[in-house]
Amino acid sequence: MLSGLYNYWIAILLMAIGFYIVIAHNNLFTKMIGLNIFQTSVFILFISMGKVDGGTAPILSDAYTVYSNPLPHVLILTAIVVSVATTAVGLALIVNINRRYKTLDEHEIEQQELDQE
Amino acid sequence: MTHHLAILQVVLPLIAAPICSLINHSKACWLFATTVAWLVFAMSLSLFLEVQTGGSIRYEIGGWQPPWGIEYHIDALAAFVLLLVSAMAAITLSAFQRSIAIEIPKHKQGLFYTAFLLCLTGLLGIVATADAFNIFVFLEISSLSAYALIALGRDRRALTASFEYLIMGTIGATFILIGIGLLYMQTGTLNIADLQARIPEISHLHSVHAAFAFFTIGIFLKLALFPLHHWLPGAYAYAPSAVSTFLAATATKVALYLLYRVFYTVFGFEFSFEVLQLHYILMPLSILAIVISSLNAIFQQDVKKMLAYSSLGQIGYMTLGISLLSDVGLIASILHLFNHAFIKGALFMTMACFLFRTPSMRLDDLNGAGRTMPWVGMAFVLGGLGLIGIPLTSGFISKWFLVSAVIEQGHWWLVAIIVFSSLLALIYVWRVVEHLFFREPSAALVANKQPIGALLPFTWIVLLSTLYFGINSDFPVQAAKAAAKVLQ
Amino acid sequence: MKNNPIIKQTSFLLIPVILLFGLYVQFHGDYGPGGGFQAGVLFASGLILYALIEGQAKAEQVFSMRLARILAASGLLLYAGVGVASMFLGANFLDYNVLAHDPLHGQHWGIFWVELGVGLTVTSVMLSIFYAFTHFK
Amino acid sequence: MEDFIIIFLLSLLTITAVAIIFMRNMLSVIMLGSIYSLLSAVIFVVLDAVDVAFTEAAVGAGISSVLFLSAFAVTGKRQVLKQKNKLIALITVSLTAAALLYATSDMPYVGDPNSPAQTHVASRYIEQSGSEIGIPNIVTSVLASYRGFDTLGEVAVVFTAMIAVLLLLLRREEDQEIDREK
Repeated sequence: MLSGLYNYWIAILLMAIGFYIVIAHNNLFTKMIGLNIFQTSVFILFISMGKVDGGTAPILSDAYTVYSNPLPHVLILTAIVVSVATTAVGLALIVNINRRYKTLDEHEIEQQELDQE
Repeated sequence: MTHHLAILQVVLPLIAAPICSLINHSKACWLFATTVAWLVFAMSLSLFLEVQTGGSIRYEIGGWQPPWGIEYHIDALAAFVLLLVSAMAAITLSAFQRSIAIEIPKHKQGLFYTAFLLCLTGLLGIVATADAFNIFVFLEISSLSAYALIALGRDRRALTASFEYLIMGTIGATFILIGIGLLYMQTGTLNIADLQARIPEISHLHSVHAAFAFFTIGIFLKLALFPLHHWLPGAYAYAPSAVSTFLAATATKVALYLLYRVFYTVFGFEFSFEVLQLHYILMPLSILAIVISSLNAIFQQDVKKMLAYSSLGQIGYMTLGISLLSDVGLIASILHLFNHAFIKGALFMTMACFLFRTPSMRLDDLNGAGRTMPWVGMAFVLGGLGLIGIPLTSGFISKWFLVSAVIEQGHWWLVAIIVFSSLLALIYVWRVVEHLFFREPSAALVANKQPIGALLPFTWIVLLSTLYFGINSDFPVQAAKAAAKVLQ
Repeated sequence: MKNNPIIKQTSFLLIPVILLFGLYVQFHGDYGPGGGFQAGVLFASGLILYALIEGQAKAEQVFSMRLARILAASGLLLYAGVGVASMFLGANFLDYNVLAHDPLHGQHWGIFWVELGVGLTVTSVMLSIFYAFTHFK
Repeated sequence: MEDFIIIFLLSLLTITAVAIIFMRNMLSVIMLGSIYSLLSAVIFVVLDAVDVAFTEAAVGAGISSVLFLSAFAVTGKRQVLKQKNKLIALITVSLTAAALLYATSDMPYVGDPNSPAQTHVASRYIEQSGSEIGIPNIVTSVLASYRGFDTLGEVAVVFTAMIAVLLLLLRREEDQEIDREK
């Protein structure tokens, strides 16, 4: 075993990348994709903590005795649904913003709002 | 049957929402949603009374005992916040029918009431549940519906404000999710009582400290505490009037409830304030929130935005109460949560009244509006006095508690800051009053006789209740004391 | 895309398979991976594929926006209804034990109806969100 | 062997994520996002989370991509991708990552059968669900029964998403006036 924490380190790295895209990118569309990466990396964190060495998928059968932890799986199923729901609402907002501002660039939107005031 | 009330008050609006979307007729949906909201209010009132006399109520959903199943737990604090949220929902829905009919396109009104009911469900669910992950789920129900409700504002800036809220809100919720994950990793449980029992043994672990940090930042984001407040002013200012009123009175209050729960119940006072010394962060942030937001409020041209900035300052008062680490401070915080919800609700309601006849909420458009609409103008003045904290208003009572808590700790300089920010509040309220009463109304405004309908009497009901609680403060003070006791 | 015969023919072979697989996943969730949510997404993708190939208008003849809204609401009502039913049978909300003569059967029934509710809502919500985006031009 | 598969897949995932940062073409960003989801689904399979993998593949790579593409079709193809706030972003992100790295210092190892997560609440689901619920898939038992209320909330979230999207995207004549003004 290389290290028992490798999964967590990568999950943290991915989380950082997703979070970076959300903050640094100027395009609202890309921000949503960054948000998705950010959330997916949290899912990897959860699923990794449910893994049991030598275990199998938590579906009862006579052939196995060791199962991985089903609880994180259940939580992440819900979290995936929440994440796709957020994506749908975010995209609906983006489509509307594009209609009223004719741009999806955060900077240009701010400029237009300053002009409006 | 009374035993089921704990779950019913969340499930009722949850069931009502899809029915409302099927009705999809604006008037019928309004009647339906309003009836449901009043029923929910009746339920939370009887829950509140039951908790006052018989102690807290636990309800095992699905019949599975905790920590294996999800549990609802209504204690004095939860019952108090549930009462506040359901009361504001019932009042908002009853009062705003005409305002919604004007501000929202007709074909969307049925869906509007559906989203409103879902938002109510989410807020109530967060308060009632005793399961960490369940909080996350209901947080998302309330947030997703709130994003849509805010985006319905006429101004296009409502859309960008809502999008910013969506990004910040999702980051906040994901941070909370990370916190839940770290705690689960080290304790193996999601039930709040079980977490509370297990955290003291493992409080030295780095992961528990990190979990605490993620919870704190996630909740600060949802609470819009300085410096994570950027999403709030736009969201409240450009949302439809009914939405600003309801969210200003409830959403940040529920986030504050979450703060109490996490700091006091899950991690415990000792861990939060003695091991991690959270108050060294919380107090400066609160003071900055109070001073900077009040200063910001003075320079706003849009009155709704001004009220939103003022809300940020008031949130500062509530967190300041927590950071004093005393019983009186905590009571002051809970009391201000309650009193401010009503005062801010009433003020946003007066803005909605003005909006029936004025073209916008900009100061110049409100010139003389207090003269042409004297009852509304009077209501604003009284609400403004409550905001400043003049004696005989409920705002005074909670500030009084806060100041006594501060003096008890010997922080005289803090008294100076509270007085200073009250003076700032006086200035920003006065600016509006000056425009309302001492400027000539435009001809269009004088000629405009658009009827306001039920909104005005309801504004006064909310306002008079704040005055009543200012003179006879027994009810909120006793309830806040009982709630604070739960947290100790 | 509509005029490419290869894509069209392949899709027509695929769509029934996807829908059947969706049904399998819906009702086999007790024994293998899957359940209402996955089934709903699969079912919705089958219908979305149909809409992409045959055009929005034709897809809406099969599964209209109105129907989607009604089914989405009914799925949620079905789920909550199971909870209310167990309440009327004298147990706590969502306690399936009382739904049949013995607890195990009750759990079976409860999970069956609840998963059906999830499947209904997810299919129709995914579809109506897709419709809403394509209508918005 | 399993370790190497995971390390390989996680590295691929990292490469995909890094590529998204520097990509200039929106369509490629969306496609890479979809690949990212698919790769995570494979990782979930290796980590025994078959239900999650199924969902991630269907939702992340399927539905999400369809939504992104339909929104992309509506908003138009010309989009400039730039980065600003690089410094603020780097500081915030580093702080977050540092907090988590700090947390890893005493985390139980991945796969440890004696960690609290495995031994407390979850063990009852594995040992008792067969006799209490009577169906083989433990994830379904927990999802629909033990934590059935979470799933009701999840369905409500999905329903809320539909209501929100309809509220935002439904258009009638009165709404289209705004377009003519601009």
